[in-house]
Amino acid sequence: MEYVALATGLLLVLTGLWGIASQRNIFRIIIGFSVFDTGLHVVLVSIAYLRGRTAPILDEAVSKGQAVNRIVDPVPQALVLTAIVIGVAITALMLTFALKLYEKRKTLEIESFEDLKW
Amino acid sequence: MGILHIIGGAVSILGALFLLLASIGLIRMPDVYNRMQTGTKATTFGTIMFLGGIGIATPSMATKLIILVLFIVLTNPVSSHVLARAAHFAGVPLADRSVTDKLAEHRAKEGVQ
Amino acid sequence: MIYFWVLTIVICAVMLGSAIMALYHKSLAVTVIAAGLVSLLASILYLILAAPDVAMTEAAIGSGLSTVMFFYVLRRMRGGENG
Amino acid sequence: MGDLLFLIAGSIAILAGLLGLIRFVVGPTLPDRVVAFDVLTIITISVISLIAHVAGRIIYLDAAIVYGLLSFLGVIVVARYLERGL
Amino acid sequence: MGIKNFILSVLILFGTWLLLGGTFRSDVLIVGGALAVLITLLFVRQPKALTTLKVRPYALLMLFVYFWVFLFELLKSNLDVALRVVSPRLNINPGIVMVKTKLKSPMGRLLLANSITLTPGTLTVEIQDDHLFIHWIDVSSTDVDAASEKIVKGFEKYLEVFYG
Amino acid sequence: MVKKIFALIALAGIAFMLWGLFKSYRHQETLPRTSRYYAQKGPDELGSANLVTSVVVTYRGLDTLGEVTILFSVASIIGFFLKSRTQRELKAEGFRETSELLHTSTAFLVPIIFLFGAYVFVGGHLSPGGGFQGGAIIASGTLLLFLATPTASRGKTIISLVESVSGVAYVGIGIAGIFLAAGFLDNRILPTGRFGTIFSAGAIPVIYSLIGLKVGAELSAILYKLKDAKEDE
Repeated sequence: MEYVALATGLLLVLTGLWGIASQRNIFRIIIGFSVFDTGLHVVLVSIAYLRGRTAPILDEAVSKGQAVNRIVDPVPQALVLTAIVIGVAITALMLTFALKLYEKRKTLEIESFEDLKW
Repeated sequence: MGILHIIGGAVSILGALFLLLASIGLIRMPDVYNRMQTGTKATTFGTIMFLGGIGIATPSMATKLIILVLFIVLTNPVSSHVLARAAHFAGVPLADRSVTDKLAEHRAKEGVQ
Repeated sequence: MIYFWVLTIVICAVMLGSAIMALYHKSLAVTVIAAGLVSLLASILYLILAAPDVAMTEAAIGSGLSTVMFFYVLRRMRGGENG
Repeated sequence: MGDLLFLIAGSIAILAGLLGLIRFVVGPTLPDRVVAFDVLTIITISVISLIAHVAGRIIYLDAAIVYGLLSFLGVIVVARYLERGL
Repeated sequence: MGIKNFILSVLILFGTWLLLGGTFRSDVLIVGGALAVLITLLFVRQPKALTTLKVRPYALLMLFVYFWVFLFELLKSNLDVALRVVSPRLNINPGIVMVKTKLKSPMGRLLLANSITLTPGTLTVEIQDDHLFIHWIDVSSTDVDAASEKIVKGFEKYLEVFYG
Repeated sequence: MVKKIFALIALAGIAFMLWGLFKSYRHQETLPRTSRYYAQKGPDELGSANLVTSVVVTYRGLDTLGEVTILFSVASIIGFFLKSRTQRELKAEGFRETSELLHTSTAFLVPIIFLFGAYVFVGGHLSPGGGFQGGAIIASGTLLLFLATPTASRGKTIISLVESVSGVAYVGIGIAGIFLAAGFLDNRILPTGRFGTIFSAGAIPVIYSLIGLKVGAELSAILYKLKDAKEDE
């Protein structure tokens, strides 16, 4: 199961990167970035998974004493938790820049931004 | 475990069948409005039965399932109403076999709004 | 746990498909919704991988916030591409 | 026995989701796709509850409640975009 | 916002909190009560969605009856639509009709429209003043009064008891 | 075309690297050392039932502080770039009126959404959830208000007030940990309480609530800026 999820995450990373590299429209590049982001999160979460174990939250189902042998790794999950919110903030920032670029040139085609081309 | 589990499973299967019927309707219906009819509403009923079955099988989950059903029942009709209104405003046509469109007549009479 | 296996494989296949749809569909609005579908399926996958916290974050972010950010920008360039 | 029934129910739900996905892919207009997306969200809620039941953890249901309360936001966003009121 | 509204809002929020928490432990009750009051205070200038609710024993009884009527309608119409979906010829006759309602209070109209939308076969498309425009999967009459009789009356006679 | 070929070559290189990563992955049977420490000692040391929460808030508290700072700077940068339209310009835009039903249900649902967000971050140490999820849910509630009334622009002051107050209080509690307990952002400045109740785990519920308010206000501010963005000229 975790191998399938890991492979999917890596393929999503590749898909997102391919989108970023090959698309012409800045809006689509941002969507590619969000796919790439989701892929990275899936990779991290699937690395945290241990076979046959359950979520790292103690309640009636998992008691304190048996926690070490019953739960999955909490650290990557904590990293992903913050990474998702950061990802949304970064997406908002990129969208703001896209909005400013659109107002300047009335287009988002990346070919038309050639000021720094050499 | 035991008899409650089996009853819950049977109710859940009924609910899942309603979900399946809704999806079939989603594919077969001719236009957006009819798809909403089966799509968003039959699924609501199917979900209520599905969750009810799980609630019968594990009574400790019952309160959370009740609040889940309440939230779905409160929010789902609003979203489908707003979407239908927007679709009609944006000019998504009704299917050819539709009998009448009083709203378009009303709009034409009172000017676009 | 054969059921979870099947579920994982189905979800992963659909996720990859909708990621490709998110990149290559010609209407920008549809690409945003397809990206939303990727996030929806990812949240089921997180739950199968025993990470309810992450699934909840993805649900809270993906159900409204990220979609609306894209659409706030998209409404400006309505004329630019077939929207 | 009981678990088998639940697994059958879950399989039917997955099948329903795949059928809804067909409408999401072919759907001629944007509202069609949004309706299909709504159906997929609701099926997701069912599947999450089923996972919570099979795994035996009540706490998984919280994620389903988030979808139950917030999933209509996405639909309203697209609707307001369509009627130029965003 | 009057005192009645305030109490109602606090009660609704507190009930939601109890269902979410699922226990009656003291810490859950204390935090829930404090949060319910705080959030009500935050929205104290909001429009009063609940003002027109008439809290009387008879109205509460009607609310209870309405719940079961609605559930029965839901079941009936779901079976009806399910039969239409699986019938090979796709036995539908759709159209948008206009109906009238007597309800004035916003919350009553919301409940009416939501009930109409939740029962498959009918879908509220637009609401203007006292007219509702409803997409109906099986139009049996395009006349305003006849359609109102069929779609609205069943719910309205209960709703107007507790929302004028 | 040449560019596409270059992109393809670069992507093939990355794919090769990722393939190596995938091949070298072996699934583990036990927790890594750090995580084992957190799982063994965490519940008794901090009193938090949700181990992810104890990692986010206390063991890796500095990461979270940095994350909140990033959110803050993103919100400031967006505010710097986008100018807001005035009330009159918004009115002149000619938005289509929202449906009456959406108005009514907004008035009904937004308090419930806020309550649910509060539930998520207050119970962050017992059940899944916490400041980030709760903040996102609260921002979704604000978003619903924006969607129902696009022309209104009230609540700006309350958003910035909540943002600054919760940020200062968060750092203040963190510094209090240095003096009253073992270190920065230590949660044992308050009693650990009985395991499994809301008033337990020391300062974790307080810190997570502050993070929740902060994240909610921050995301709401970002949404506000994007909604009211004005074009140049």
